[in-house]
Amino acid sequence: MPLLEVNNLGIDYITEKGTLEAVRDVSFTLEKGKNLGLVGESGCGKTTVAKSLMKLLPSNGVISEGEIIFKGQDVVEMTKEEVRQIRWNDISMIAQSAMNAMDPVYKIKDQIIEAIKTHQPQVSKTEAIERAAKLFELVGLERKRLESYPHQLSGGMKQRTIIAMALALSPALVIADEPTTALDVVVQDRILHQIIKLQQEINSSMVFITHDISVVAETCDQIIVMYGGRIAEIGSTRDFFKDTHHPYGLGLQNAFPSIKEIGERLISIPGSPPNLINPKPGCRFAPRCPFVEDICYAEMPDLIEIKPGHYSACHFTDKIDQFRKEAKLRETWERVKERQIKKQLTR
Amino acid sequence: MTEPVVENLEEVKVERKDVKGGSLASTFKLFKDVLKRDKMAMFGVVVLIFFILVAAFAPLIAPYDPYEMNRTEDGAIARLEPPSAQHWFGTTNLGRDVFSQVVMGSRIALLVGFLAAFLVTFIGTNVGLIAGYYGGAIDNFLMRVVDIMYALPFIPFVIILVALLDPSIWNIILAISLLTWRTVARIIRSQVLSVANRPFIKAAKVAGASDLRIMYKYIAPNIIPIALLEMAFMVSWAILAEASVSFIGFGDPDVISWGQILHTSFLTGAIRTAWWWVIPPGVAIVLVLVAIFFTARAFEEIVNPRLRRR
Amino acid sequence: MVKKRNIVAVLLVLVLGLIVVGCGEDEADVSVEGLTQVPEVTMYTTTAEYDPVRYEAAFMVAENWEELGVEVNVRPLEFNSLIERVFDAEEKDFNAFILGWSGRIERLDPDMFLYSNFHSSQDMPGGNNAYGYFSEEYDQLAEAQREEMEIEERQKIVHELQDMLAEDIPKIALYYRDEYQAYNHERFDNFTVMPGEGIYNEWTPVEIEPLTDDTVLEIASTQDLDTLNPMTAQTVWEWKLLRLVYDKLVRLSPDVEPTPSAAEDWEIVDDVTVDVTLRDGMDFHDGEAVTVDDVKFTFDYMLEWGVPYFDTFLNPVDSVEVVADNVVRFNLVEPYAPFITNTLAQIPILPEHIWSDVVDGEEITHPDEWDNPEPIGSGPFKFEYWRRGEEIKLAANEDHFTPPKIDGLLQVLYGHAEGVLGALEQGDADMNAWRFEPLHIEQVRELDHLTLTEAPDIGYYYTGFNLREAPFDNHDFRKAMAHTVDYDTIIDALIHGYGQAGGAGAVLSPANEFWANPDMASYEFDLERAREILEEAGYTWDSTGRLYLPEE
Amino acid sequence: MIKMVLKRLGQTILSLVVVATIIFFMFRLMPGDPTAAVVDPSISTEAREAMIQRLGLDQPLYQQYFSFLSDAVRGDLGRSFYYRRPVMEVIGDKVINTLMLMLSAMLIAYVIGILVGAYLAWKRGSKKEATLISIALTFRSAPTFWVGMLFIMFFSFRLGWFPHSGMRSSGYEAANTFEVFFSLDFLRHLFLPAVVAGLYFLATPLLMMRNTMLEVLGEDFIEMCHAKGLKEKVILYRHAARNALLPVVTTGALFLGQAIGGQVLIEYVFGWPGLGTEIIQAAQRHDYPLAQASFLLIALMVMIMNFLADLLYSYLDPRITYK
Repeated sequence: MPLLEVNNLGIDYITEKGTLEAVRDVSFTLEKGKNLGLVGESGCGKTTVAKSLMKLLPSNGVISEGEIIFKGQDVVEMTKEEVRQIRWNDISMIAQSAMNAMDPVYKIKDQIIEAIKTHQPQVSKTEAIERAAKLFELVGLERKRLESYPHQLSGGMKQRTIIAMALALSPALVIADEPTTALDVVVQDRILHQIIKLQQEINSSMVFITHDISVVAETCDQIIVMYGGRIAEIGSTRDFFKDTHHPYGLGLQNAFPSIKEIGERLISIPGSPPNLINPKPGCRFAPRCPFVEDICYAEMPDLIEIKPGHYSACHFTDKIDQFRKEAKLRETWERVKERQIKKQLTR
Repeated sequence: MTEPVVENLEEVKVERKDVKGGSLASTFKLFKDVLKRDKMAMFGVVVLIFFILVAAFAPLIAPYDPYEMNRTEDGAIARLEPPSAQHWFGTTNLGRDVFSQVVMGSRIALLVGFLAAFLVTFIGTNVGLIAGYYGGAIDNFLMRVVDIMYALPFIPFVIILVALLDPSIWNIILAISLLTWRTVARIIRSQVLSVANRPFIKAAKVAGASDLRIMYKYIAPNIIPIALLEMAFMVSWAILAEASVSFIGFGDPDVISWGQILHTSFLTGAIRTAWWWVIPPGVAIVLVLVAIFFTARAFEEIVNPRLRRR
Repeated sequence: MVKKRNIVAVLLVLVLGLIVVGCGEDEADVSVEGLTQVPEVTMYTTTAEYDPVRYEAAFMVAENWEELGVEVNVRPLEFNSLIERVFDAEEKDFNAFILGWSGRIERLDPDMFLYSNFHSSQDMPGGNNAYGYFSEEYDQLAEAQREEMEIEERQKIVHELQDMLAEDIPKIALYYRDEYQAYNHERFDNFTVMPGEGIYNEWTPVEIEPLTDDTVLEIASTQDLDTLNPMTAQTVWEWKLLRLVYDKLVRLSPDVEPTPSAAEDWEIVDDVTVDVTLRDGMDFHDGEAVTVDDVKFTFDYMLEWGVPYFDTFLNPVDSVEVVADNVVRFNLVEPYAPFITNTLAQIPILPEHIWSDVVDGEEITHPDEWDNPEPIGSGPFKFEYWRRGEEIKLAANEDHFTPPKIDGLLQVLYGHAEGVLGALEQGDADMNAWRFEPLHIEQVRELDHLTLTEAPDIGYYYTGFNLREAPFDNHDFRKAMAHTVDYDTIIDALIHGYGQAGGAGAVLSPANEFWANPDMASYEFDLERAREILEEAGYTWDSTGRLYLPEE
Repeated sequence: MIKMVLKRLGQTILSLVVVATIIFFMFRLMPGDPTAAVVDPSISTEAREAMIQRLGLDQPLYQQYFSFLSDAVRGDLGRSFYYRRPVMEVIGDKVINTLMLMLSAMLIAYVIGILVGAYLAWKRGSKKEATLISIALTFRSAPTFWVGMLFIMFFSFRLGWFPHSGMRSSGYEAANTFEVFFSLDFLRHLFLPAVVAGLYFLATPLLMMRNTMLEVLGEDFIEMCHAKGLKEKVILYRHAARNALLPVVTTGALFLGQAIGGQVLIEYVFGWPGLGTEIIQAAQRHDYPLAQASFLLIALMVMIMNFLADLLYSYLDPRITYK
């Protein structure tokens, strides 16, 4: 059975202005040792889904429906104590802002030991230090760095420390929440490869959260593209890059240059992510989709199977080849912008 | 000395860089809707207005002359009578009406409170403005002076000052203003620092505006709300200070203040027998201070959104 | 938006303007042209902590003076600085003050209140004539009364002196206050009550018997001693204890008869010589024998260095000589009727072997700068320790000729009268050192383990004037002020009826029947009469009611 | 670290000198006779002349100032008028009494304040939070002396549990200072004033702690702690409270300068023979040398406490290295 199986997961945030439907009908499975990429613009619910796996939602976040079967157990039904036990032991997280992900007043060594001894109290202090030291070598940090305080490390070093800590208990699943966004490109590349190497070392599976599809291309087997809290497209990395069947997918690939189109101005998707407080019916991407028809505003598209393992939530997956050609042209997206402005004026 | 993040009781509020100033009118509009939402603030404002009215019309409200030695029907001095119809808060050991004394006492409390607070805020704001705007040597010097001020313990300093200058209300106000501007100066300074390097200030400087114009025309309005907030806290501090100084016998003998009432009641042993002579003045002080505090806190939520109810 | 702000600004300016105009100078008042205002009167009084009655009395009197148009600044002062400002300071910077003379038994003799208070020689710093009262006629009569050995004759002079004071009014007695005290009869018995001193007199500590195995008498007091040095002690607080540590030749018995103490006997050889035979076998607390040389040394030493507080009783002494190994002779300058009761009963016997080298031993310029940390006397009690601001302990001197029955005496200080009552109520203290506040008397009545004692007051509470400068230098002004004391309200409100009204110029309490002059001139409380006197004397008022001095 | 300590020590000494200077001139520039501030006006004229000579009060002011400072360093702050003894002899042992009361009060305030503050931040929005905060606030707004009077009224006179004034029952026998301060009798006397002072100080650390806790709980490393699967209590106290402690300590010290005022009042109400009572009586007696010395000692105590708080702060927060 798969390591992780999520079935029509729904998550809401209760805010002063009303309930925000952050995530709706998200289902996917993740095999042991495999990597899954969760891609989408900020506010599309990817981080919310990732955090819900460990029930790390903020106080006003609530899992309204669905189930998360992890190693055969539904995390949603778990008690606080059961969830606490699987955290870091079975699922660990590499936070995006490594800058202050560590307690400033304790040494790095103590914070790693704390993680280890919380779940494996029988491990002695010296043994835990040895394991931390070994992890530091894996991530390319000198042993004496264990003695320093978080503020004495550079950004890259902190990120590697977090990675080391995340792997301290060789968890079955590691969630990497935009692990390299805060770093510069050069360091970014090295850190990514290190994460993948280490992941294979301890044979854990990985959920990669990013808005940068090029990162996912190199690291993940399967991709989920999310938009407006729903799955827009799900499929293997190859399927997505070679044969995306969703207008949003096409738009995304325009926004990220490949070697071939050097020098041309990038074509971006006009408009901004939808407001998820009592959202309008129909496809969430409709207002920004160049190939929108009336039905798109009326009905919410289901996930249509393109081929085994590759699904896309669009009424017109059959016209995808025509869409693919038009999506390359700048005018297609200009038309979307004019439409949006006209819509704004009439209101 | 590290720059502490917050100040004394006022440290209940946490000053942050991203505080927005905003003109006076908009601040008060915001203040009104905070009141609607925050029950405590509403209570604070109501009690505060009540006391201001009592102080304003004290002579009309007080049924008796506070010094008059009232007598019972059979002509004896109405000594230490418990609260009754004629004397709502009972009488003192000399037959004086406690209720009238407490009512008259409200005048001094609010007078000292507002006057001292105004003086303190005036000095503090200006020092803060100058230190924050000019920076460099001036700022350093002023802040060192403020550090020294913090080394002077307040009540002992007031005791010495009043002992030297003989007790009178004006000496107490002088003593309070001499010492407590330090808190206001520090808060205003950090606020000015955050406002001073905003683009529109740089633009004014480039446009050739004089320092004074920039300080008082551009920066000042932005810090008025914070200054008013500080003034609120200073009012409660001044009232507490006056009551304390009068309680230890350094109050102005020919004036009635809550501290004086408690001073006399303490000396004549009222705490054994005449609870009605001890409780009301204390409750009055607490009510005013708590009222000011809640009003100021509500006001603060506009001025310092960081603390808005999360 | 902008308009609203301007309106507010204009309004503010208007309001400020009004205030400024309001308190401007009013137009010149024709009737007082060229006259000077009566200068502002500074009146010192005790703090409320020390004596709430005198504190309130000051404000009551001041209120009446202000009604007559006199500006009064009432300044409460801590007791010791008040004593220093009134008696010790060279320039007297007050116009009036409120103090009291405690009724010590020796003061039944009128010499203290008549001579030491008003004789012009007593005007030096530390002297009791703080008023600056100088009258040739009064001085002669005052000297005559102290020399008049014939009792009826002396009484006539004493009455005449009181009439003069009632006429000149250098001071006004406000009230006499009965001495209410209490003791715990379950723990000690056989207390003596003496007029003026109540139960805290020289005899009580010596005569009381302990009823329980706790044999230390604990006294609760509100005022600490100022010093242990008998040469500088000048208030009742020091003497109530020092007279137990230092013995005196004579002590006054409860019914005011001089009884032998350190002196076995005395013989009045003639008007100006008195021979005193010293009791033998007496030792100081450090074991040294008490000899006639100590007695002679004490008087010579005090006469040489001068002790303002005893000056009145010492200046009649011309010389002291040892005439036999246990007899010492006092030669007086002129006959001094109360010599036995005033001088011999008050001057403490100092150990010569200690005091003789005090000045150079302690490199001080005057003996009164020595704080005498371990006082050595020959009295019934020995000094044990003094924790300043907390308590003072004396131990019984077994080999004294009248050894006390208790083992020791502990006087404990409480912050205020409230603390004293609390201590008595909870059984911490066995008696109070000073009289009760009127309020507490009723409460003590209900406590069944305490016995309330009452004694008439020989002293008095008064407001004294400074006759050296305006406005009290003017006799008419003082005559008018004599009508401004509302005696009834003071007695009724302030001391709850536990006392009697005073009188302008009165110095001897009615309790002192023999010497007090029953038909002195009396001035009843009448502000209108006071206004008439001022008017007749040429004083005028301006439109606001402020009083102006008559033309020179 | 030592460099930092020396630097802070230097600053403390500097402030002390400046405060001493302020006080020196305050007394000398007062209206009336300047020597009255040093020599007792009531002693006889020749004695006064001799004393003025001996103390060099006829010299120019700056010379007097320097001799004042050099004497002060040697602990000689002049003679008290009232006690006629060197001032340090009079109030030397009073410092301990004040310290004992203040430290126990601060202990009560900070222990309760921090624990309850942390708890409140954790239980945000609950009804308990509102009531606890308003209680702390009322105690902060209530004048200490009034609360003291109420406590005496109730606990001492009505219930008779505690003595109403003084530091020890009279006539105590104490072999050494240790026995004086740690006898049951002393603790019974200490209890009420310490609790009243504690309640007065309570609001500051409590509200401070709650606010900084709210901020800290929003930090990323707290979410990380949750992710690491640490127990609630561990996160609350070992991580959140530990970080929130830092500003509480600093402002605690700063707040001390004002809190000591409350302390002076409590000593007056409870008749506690400390510096507070001494300075009040000295001022009432116009005993200027004693008032001046008591003030300087109080100021010195405040500065030492500030200095210790800074040390504590740098110990608590490794980021502070005072480069």
